[in-house]
Amino acid sequence: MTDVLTLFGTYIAIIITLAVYSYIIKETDLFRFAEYSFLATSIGWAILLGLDTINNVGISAISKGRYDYIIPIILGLLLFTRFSGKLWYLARYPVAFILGVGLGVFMRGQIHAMFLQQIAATVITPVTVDSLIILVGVLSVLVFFYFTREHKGALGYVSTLGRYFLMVGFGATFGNTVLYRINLAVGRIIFILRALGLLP
Amino acid sequence: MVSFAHPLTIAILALAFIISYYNIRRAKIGTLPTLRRKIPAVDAIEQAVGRATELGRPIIFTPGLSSLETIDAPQTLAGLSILSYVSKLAAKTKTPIFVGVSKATILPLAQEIVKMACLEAGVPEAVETQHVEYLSDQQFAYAAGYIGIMAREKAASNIFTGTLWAESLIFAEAGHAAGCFQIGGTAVWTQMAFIVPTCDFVLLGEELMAAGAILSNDPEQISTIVSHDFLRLIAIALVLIAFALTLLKVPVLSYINGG
Amino acid sequence: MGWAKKMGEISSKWIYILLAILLVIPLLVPIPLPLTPSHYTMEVYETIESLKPGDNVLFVIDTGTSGWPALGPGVIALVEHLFRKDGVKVFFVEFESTSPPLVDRAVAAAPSASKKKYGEDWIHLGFVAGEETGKASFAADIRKVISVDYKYGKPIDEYPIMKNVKNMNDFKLIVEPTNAITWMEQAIRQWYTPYHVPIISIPPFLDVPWAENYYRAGQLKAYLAGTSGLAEYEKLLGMYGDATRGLAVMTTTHTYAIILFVIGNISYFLSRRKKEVK
Amino acid sequence: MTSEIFKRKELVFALIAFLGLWLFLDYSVVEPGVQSVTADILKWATLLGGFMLIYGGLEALRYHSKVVYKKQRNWYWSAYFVAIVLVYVFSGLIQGSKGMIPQWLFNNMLDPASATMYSILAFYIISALYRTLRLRSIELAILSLVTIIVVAANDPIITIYVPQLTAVRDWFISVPNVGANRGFVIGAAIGAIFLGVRVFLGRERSLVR
Repeated sequence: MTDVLTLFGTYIAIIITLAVYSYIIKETDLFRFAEYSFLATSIGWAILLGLDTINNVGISAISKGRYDYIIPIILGLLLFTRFSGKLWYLARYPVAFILGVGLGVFMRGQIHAMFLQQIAATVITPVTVDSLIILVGVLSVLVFFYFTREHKGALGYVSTLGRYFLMVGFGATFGNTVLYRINLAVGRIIFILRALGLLP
Repeated sequence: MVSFAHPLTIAILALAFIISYYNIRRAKIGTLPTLRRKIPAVDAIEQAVGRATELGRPIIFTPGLSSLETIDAPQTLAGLSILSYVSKLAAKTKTPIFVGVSKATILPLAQEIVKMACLEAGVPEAVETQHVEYLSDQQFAYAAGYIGIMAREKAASNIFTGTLWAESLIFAEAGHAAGCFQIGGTAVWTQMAFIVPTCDFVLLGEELMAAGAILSNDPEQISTIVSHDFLRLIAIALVLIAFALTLLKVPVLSYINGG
Repeated sequence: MGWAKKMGEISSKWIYILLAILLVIPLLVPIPLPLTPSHYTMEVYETIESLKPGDNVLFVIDTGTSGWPALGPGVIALVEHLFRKDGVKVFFVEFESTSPPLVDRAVAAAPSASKKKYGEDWIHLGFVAGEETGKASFAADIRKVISVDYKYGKPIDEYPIMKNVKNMNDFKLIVEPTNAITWMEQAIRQWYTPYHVPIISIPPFLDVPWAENYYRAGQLKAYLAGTSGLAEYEKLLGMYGDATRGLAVMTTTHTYAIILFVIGNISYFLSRRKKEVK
Repeated sequence: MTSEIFKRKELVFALIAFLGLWLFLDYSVVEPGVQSVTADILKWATLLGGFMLIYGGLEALRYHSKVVYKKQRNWYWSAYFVAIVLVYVFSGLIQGSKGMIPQWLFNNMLDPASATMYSILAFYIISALYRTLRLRSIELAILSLVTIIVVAANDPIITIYVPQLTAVRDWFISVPNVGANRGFVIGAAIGAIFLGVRVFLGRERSLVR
């Protein structure tokens, strides 16, 4: 029984892969089948992961005697008051908890890693022509995003230089995106050829 | 090696609180400096609406993929401020607009903005010509829906400003192929690389939030941009100080790395 | 003289059909290509090569199913290399929701996995919700967010590998292949910056320019760059994986892209000059 | 009356500010007592992350069920959506998330769809490169030429005959690009810092519905 199911599964996988590619020609019902299959399974999988998380992180703590973990479970259940008409505002508290903790963790990282370390890293010794170009790039891009003063005269030149540095960054990204998207397509074509037995 | 990482991190946060509070108070008493740096894409919006009116074809707009309950909120907020401005301009000449929204949570907000904009423009009945539609939470279904409307309604101008990810390439390419007058805007680095060559005018990174602030002329949003500029000047100063210290052989990075 | 304009407006249909052909042919007719490992690849190789018995490595697969077609071969190569190192213990954990099943896929494809014993040489801890908060929580105290392993659902303390492994300080190296730079930034903010554990990564190729910034700043120890990076790593390990198989496709498709670029610009300049002449 | 207090947004922002600042200060105050409390707060947030996953799923289920109930446009696809989600969740509950049916759905529907979704952009990016990368202005010339240098350097055949190309690509990526990217990252960090500060001050009203 199982190998019929896996065979059927492989064909469904090939159909969905080709259905997604049909999007390029025209958005058809074939694409909608792949799109809604994707949407539904990703939601189904997310719900199962959510349940696993509550079980592994919450329930297991309570079973080990940590009864204070009943509080986050209640807080989590409050999230579903969004579906009720009267008590909808209670859902704000679990969202606030996630947001507050998330912002605290995110911001301490942003200040230390993305603000201080990135500034300090702009001037690594030894000072070479390249590191000077990086320094000029960082300064001119920072000036480019400065809004309180009109960009005229010297400020205008530095800002334009910043815009040219950005263009190099965008070019590097565009070129590497060509490489990445093509590789994603290659990976899927290898899957199809292998499923059809044309590749080992 | 003693580390100044943690005291500096707290100092920067405290500084940000002071700057933010100072500028919010200045916004209240009206002594806030205006954002004088010119943003070409902001002036181009009028051109985009004018072109659609001239050709008698609709404008198509989207505030991006994200909603307001995430870290991407500033981009979505800026996108909605730009929607309000576009809607007001279009209402004056009853030019039709099609607004595609990706998150159900901001659908009511977008509908509200359009209604208010038509009222403020003094043409309340223009609301009939401005359609706001929820496309899909899923990125590519949202993209398919959006370019579907663009083709069906033969849009003359395409404005897509807000959080954009891989689907922006599909908007930009479809709009460019359809000959639309395009204004794209996002703070997502990888997508800026695609809107620059495909759009007539672009809002890059912070320009998107600044445009949102200018167009909404909401003192709160403008005070935010002014606060950003304060810390940006401090960042420039810190870079120069770090550079000077490095020339004097002070290992700046190891002080910041926290031992 | 309309051909100059027409040259710049070939309809997308033909461009797509030719691209599809150029994508498939090199896979069926493999073209061997010379490969010289770049310094990026060698740094990743030497970092793993320098691991000693007893070192704990945290392997965080954040590629998701959407990044697997391009990054999968690299993940398999890194898993294979780690499994070749005796005494090195590998801990798999995921923060991206569709990644957990990819661990078994990678381990199954790594030949040296047969020499390794689950629960002693490697363990699959599974998914941690909360994204960046999950990463901070995991680093502070593993047992706060992981109670059972993903593979068998048994309490993790029943596995000998988990003895005296409590938090991020117990790890020597983090390997994080990812399909979005945001996941790598979270690792830098929550793991490298506070705990100074070095990170090596396979960034999605479109974010190589970002990874280079963090690499230059020392926040990222080393990373594999692009198809050639993955193919070079397979060659170093003597493997003929999908990255090497796919390298030939880069030849046809990228040459095609350059030709299109040249045609497009010739057409642009010719039709622009024609406008001035008129 | 008490329900009035809980309705006020100020209480919500106070909770956000307290938690945010606690997590922020914990980072620098290395106190065992503080550390273990923080580890619990972090764990509670991770646990709530699980509830968030479920809530997002139920929100989608509600939306599509409404579409089916009202027979709106494409209602039969929404019916298909609801059916697949229910099959996935209930089979997962019975057989465990690694049971036969959930694995089948993951391997044969979720994986192929998501793994293929981004690869269709290979076609769009090639036609975008052909149609839009024109040397129309200095800016577009810089962007286009750097793009083509990277594409050429990623092309194994070309690097056989022009080996220096990889060095040229690596220079563009590791010097001017790093300068631009670092300036952008520092700018983005500034934006993030003030977003957090405004939320803590309760000025970012839109963030809490």
